[in-house]
Amino acid sequence: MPNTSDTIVIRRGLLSRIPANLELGGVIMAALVLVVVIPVLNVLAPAGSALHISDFSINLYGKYLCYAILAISVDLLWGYTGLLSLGQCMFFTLGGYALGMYLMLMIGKLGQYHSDLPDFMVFLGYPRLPSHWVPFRHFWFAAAAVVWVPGLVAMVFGYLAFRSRIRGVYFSILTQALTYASCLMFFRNDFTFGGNNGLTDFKFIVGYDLRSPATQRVLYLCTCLLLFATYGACKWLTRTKFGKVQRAVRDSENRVLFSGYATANFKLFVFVLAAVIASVAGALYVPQVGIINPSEMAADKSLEAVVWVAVGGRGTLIGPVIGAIGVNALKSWATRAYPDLWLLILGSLFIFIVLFLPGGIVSLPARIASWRRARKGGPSA
Amino acid sequence: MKPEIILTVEDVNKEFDGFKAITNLNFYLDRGELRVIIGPNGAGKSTFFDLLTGRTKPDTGRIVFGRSTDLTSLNEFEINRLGIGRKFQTPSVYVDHTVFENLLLSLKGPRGVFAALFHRTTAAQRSRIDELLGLIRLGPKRDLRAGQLAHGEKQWLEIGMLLAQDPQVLLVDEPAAGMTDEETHRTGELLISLSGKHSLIVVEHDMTFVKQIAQDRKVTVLHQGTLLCEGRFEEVQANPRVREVYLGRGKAHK
Amino acid sequence: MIKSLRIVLASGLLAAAGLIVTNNAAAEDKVVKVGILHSLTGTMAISETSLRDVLLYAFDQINASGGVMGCKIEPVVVDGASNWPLFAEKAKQLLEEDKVSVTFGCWTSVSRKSVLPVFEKDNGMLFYPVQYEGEELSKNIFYTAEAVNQQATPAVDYLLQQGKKKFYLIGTDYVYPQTTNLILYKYLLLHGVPVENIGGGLRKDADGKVISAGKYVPFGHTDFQQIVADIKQFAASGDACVINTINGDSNVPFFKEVVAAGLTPSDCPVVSFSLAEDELRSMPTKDMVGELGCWTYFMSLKTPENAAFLKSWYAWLETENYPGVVKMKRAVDSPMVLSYDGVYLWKAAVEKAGSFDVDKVRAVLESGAITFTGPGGKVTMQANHHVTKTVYIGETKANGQFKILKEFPDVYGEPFQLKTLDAKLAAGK
Amino acid sequence: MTKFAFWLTLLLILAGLAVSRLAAAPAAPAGDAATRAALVRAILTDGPGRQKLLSDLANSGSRLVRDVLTYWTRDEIVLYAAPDGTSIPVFLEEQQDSEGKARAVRIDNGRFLADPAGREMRFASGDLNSVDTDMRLRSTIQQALDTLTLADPDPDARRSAVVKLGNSQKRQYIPILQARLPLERDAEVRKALGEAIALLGMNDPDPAVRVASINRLAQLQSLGSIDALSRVAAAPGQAPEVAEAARAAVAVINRHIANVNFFGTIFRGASLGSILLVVALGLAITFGLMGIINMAHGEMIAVGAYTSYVVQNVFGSGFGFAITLPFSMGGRLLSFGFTIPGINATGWWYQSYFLFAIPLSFLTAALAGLVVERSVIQFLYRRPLESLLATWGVSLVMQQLFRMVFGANNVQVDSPAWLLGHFSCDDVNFGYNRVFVIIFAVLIVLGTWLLLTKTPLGLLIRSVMQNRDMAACMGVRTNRVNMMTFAFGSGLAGLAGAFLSQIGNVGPSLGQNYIVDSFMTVVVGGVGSIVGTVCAAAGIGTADQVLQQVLGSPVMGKIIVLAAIILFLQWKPGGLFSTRSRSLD
Repeated sequence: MPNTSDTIVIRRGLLSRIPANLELGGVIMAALVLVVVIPVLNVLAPAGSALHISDFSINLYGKYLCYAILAISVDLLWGYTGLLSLGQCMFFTLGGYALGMYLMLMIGKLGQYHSDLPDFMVFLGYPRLPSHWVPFRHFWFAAAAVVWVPGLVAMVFGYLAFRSRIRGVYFSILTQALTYASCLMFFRNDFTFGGNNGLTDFKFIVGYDLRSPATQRVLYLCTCLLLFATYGACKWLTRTKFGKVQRAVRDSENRVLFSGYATANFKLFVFVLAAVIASVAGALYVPQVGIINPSEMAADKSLEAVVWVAVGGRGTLIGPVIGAIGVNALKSWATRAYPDLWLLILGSLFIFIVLFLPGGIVSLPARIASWRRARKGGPSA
Repeated sequence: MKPEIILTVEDVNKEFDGFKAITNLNFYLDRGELRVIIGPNGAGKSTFFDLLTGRTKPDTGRIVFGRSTDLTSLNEFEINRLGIGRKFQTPSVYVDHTVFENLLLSLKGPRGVFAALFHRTTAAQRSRIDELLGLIRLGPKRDLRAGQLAHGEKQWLEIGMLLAQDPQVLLVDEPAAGMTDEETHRTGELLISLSGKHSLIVVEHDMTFVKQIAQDRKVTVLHQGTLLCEGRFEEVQANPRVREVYLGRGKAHK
Repeated sequence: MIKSLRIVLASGLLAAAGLIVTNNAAAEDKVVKVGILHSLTGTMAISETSLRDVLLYAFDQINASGGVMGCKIEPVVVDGASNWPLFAEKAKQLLEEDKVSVTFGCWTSVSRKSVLPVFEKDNGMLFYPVQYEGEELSKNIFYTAEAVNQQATPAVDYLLQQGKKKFYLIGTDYVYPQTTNLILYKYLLLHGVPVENIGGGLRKDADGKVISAGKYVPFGHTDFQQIVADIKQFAASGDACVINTINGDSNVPFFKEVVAAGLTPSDCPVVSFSLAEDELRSMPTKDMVGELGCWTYFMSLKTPENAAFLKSWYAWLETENYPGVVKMKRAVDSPMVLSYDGVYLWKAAVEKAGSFDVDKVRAVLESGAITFTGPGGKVTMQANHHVTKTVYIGETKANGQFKILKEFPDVYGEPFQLKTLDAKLAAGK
Repeated sequence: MTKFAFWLTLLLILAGLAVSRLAAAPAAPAGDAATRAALVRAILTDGPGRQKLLSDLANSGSRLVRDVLTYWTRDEIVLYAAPDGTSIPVFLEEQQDSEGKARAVRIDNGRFLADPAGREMRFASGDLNSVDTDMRLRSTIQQALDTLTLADPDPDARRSAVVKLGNSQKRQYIPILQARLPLERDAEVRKALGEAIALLGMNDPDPAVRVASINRLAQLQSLGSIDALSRVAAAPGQAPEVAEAARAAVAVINRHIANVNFFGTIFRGASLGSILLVVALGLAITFGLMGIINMAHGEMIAVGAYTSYVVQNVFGSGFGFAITLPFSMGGRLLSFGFTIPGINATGWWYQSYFLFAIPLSFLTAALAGLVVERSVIQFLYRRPLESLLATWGVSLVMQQLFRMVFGANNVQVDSPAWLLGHFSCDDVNFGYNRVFVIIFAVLIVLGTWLLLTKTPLGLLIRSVMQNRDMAACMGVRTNRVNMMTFAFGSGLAGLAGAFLSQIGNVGPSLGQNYIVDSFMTVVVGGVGSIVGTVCAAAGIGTADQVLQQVLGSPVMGKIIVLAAIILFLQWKPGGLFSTRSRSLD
């Protein structure tokens, strides 16, 4: 295994160079499958036939796609800006809570206690809704909160961190501390967000029954659209001069700084943007999964998201999507097929990818091609 | 008429964990001057550049740009925007960007986040980049990633990036390292041609190169963070203390 | 080559994911699928793997004696991995993909809360076996678990009888301890214990109403020096006891600190609600002799049912061949037995209903006629989905077993305690 | 090396002596027949008669009585149903044979129980029924023991007996306690005696005696009497002078409590800081010096803890495991495992297991570190952020391996007797295990410091960590140094694990509890600075304990500490002792 500085350069080359036509083809193909084929098969193919895609699967794909969006946000920071954030899941969860609060209030009197208050407030003896919950009765407020709450948190934290030039490992560890602290905070029962149990038992969203397959299908499609919108927006971003500065910061922050760019502002912008993307993904995740609780922001969840990106291929936009979907599909399968071994499988996969395929799955075609070239060129040289 | 002073460094001290990197340094640079700084390893040359560019702050003393701009209260990008560009000792280019993009990012212009988001490259900018590419002779490699360039080419590219910023003062740290003799010579010519319009400080080890660009200009010798002597190259070369500093360490240069 | 790879990359993964999860084994005629939904990995694996084991044992036992209505039970084991959204996903998978007739599972309240909407939506049936805070009643869940009045309040009754006057409440900061302690706080007031004799601290809302009683630590907390020093001062004047609702791992450092500080059970006993024989295997039991526990089953019960159960369980462990089942140093405890009871209650109901249909089985279970004499004594399913059973108070012995001190026979499971106590307290004033 | 061998031999000889001494000890305490008969009567009698018998026994002052009663409270007195229908109370010897059985000592004559043929009989612990006890009986026995303990050679035991009697509110103890007072030499016990007498005196019908007792309690700053005093102060119908004295006494004692809490908090902070330090020191090497973001650090700690567990089991009845994999070969599921036989040590020999566990934990974890370094980390020295991912994978794999080998449950690690218990100094408690960890932390920091600064290996380590390429050019075998350094860091984590097994649980996810704390400590201290790690650990530990004390909530304390760390790093981004570098990165 080579470990000289030359390989790093080569590796970087593998990271960000996927043939454009391949990526475009893949994206169109994926769009076709996700937005058209899957819903059509779900609705039209008769249940029991080999082609049928069940409501359960739709729901599951929706969840994977939320993770894929989260993975893009991680990659926007890590792959493109060189900021390895171990706190993206905090923003994901914050978004989930913001919408979850709205969903909680929409349960109305259908809860255990037939009260307007959420159940956990009733039995912990809250006489009335805490004032910071009140505006969440309105969908628009919750939707806005999905954007501004994590945005604000990211703004404050990012401002502090980038101002004092915290970078590299320090940044990673600090974001981990941040998410750990907020996780502990949300675990507390008197933080008024349901403590360890979190928010659950949702019934309605803007008047539609969350339990009906049709609503779930719409949520799934919304997730697809958000994924493609995020993908498109990030694609655009990477092509602007901003995107170039972003990658320049990753490769040589000093050069950028000494070229007159206030790198802290650029990083802050990306950090806030990534937080908002993660948060929106979290908001879509909650109605599909049906629960949000603090363990979603535990430190290792964010690490897992980073691993999806690494597996798929960082520094690309398609890589995180492939990684998130691939790893989670593997997880769904392995927890069932080999419940005792799946951690071994997952752990070994990560080690393998980091050691032998640093560019992730997307670098595989280029890898194979270069192997083949080497094999062909070998004897003649 | 005495030329205008563009950089004033007075009574500057800097200490790192008890190690005196710069001691009571006084230094003046005229507008349009090309100054060469030499000195053995650890003489404080890089720290000096760090102080000028805001990377580190002096413990005491003042650093003034032009007539009255105090540099000690500004940070790197603000100082750069004033018109002080810096080339690093080891070439620092964006390895993942093409040569063209490297220059594009360095072109003088608005540096804000939103300006970058909605930036469009104008024809004037393109032609300016082409001009620079000609100057640094990387025209054929315009679309190659900077990471794939040879070491000397990276040095050239970084000089090109510096020029793209169109700075008033250029701080150039060991530009000739890793270059062939021919390239070195050409670099020297380029630097000389820049003087007058720009002010330059060049730090260099290669005495042939120093001799080439110093000509009749003033050379500053730094040693252990203090200014050992200043003067024309021959004067400096003849200075017994300078000889002691260099030869005493067993490192005779031509 | 590249072209085919492109297709693989773009859509293959998604399709593969689809195939993996939609790949249904065709159900055979004489088989009934039953779900096991526990965490086999992650933080909760420590407790939940034992429940998986005892369920597999129960199914093997039933299959060996002819199955349920002639159908062999085919367990579908899934891992919730201590990840609550994953619990919901797995529940959905069990109900919608595997179409299981019934599911046995969950340990933590949050995992139950997470799967509850799924079971309600798909009209599934879940048997939940672990002591919990109550305040819930779903038509799709049957709680063989101890309700608060089948564990916490009998334990307090016993301590009051033993002349204890001061009660220190400590727990992990989540819904079960919070709720239980709030109930106990009200219960103690009702039994004439003055407020200043309830230790751990109270938190009141703006109106001065107590909304949280006791001292709370986060999950996985390891440093109990401060708290034990506090308890020691509290107990210095005698006749004190500690009500411990700390969950999981944190119990070990807590008790090690208690032992190190010299708080002996004869000075100040600790009664724990989340420590059963299975957990005691990892505790310093030699130094814990005399600490109290309260459950609806103890391994040391001297009944013929229990003796037979233990004998056959250990025999099964010798011969079973399931991956991941630990064979050595096994213990049995209340959650395991309540899981086991649940299986037989379900079996009895299915046979009485003559159908696996959830609605029919539920109707039979709700009739109050389904009973089973399990290792812990007779259990009867009530109309409110809870179980009437016998409550035992025991004290820890050096070998990690409980010595039974007292039993409260046939306690009716009552999930909604807070309201009842509030009403009683109001009436008292 | 020879030195090590010498110490090992010495230790083994000493341990051997201890064992032989135990074996040679008389099997049963000697005592007169009358006491034995009384004991047997007390054990076999049910009902109120028992109380009387016990209190008589308490007054006998016999050592034998104390031993037997102690066995009784521990539930270790069992009944042997003799063939003639009588019940013979016995207790089982501590020394067990390979089948886990032990000889039974008869209480009535102190001899071993033998069958009619005269052969000694052996029993396992569950074979015989223990004599019934319940909470009330045990407290009676306890009282009897307390009276007996007043004459115990161990002052701690005497003191705790005195305190119990004092809290009993039974004035009949006053003469017993007063009789003891002139004999008592130990200051602590004398204080306790005074307290107990005064406490009991508060029940006196004469108000003047009550006031005197109260004043005495205030003078003694008696913590245990604060409830009683408050009650007296608030009691309706209390004589006013008594109530006044009680109020004053409560105020005095409350001031004392504040002092106790203050010093207690400092000690607890030091102990928590030491734990953080012990846990983070290994990381300060692997992360701080080597730049490997070692997410598997926690699992290295767990390796150490599990080693202690295995060592403990080997000293006991042995250790074995078997793993079954869900893959079959030839119709059988694949499985493997192995067993280490136990040496069935007892007494002090068994208690010394931890002394062996400490170095072994270091070695095992170092070995594990070596394997991880060779197989994964050596490829990642130039990719620090990726080392984070790979080591996280390693951590997942290791956790699952623990689960497969040791089971998903926590395992039981007993603390040796010499780590249990505590001593008090003016009401501030010092747990032996806490004192131990502080000393332990000082020692390993000292060891690490010596290794890094005073040995050739340390010089090599520091040179490689400062500049790998340069060191390689100078002919240093950087590969080997990297390997050794990582193994050393992992070994330190193993030491931490050995200690943590004494105060916390040992389970597959043990390491996860400490990983964030460890990173915080190292980062706050300044990456690459051992001194920084020491200061950071002490600072975080104390801050945590102070906040807990002030806020009364461990959770909020932790959150505030984390927030403070984030803000602190704003102020000093490089940590307390940042190793500043002038070169551009």
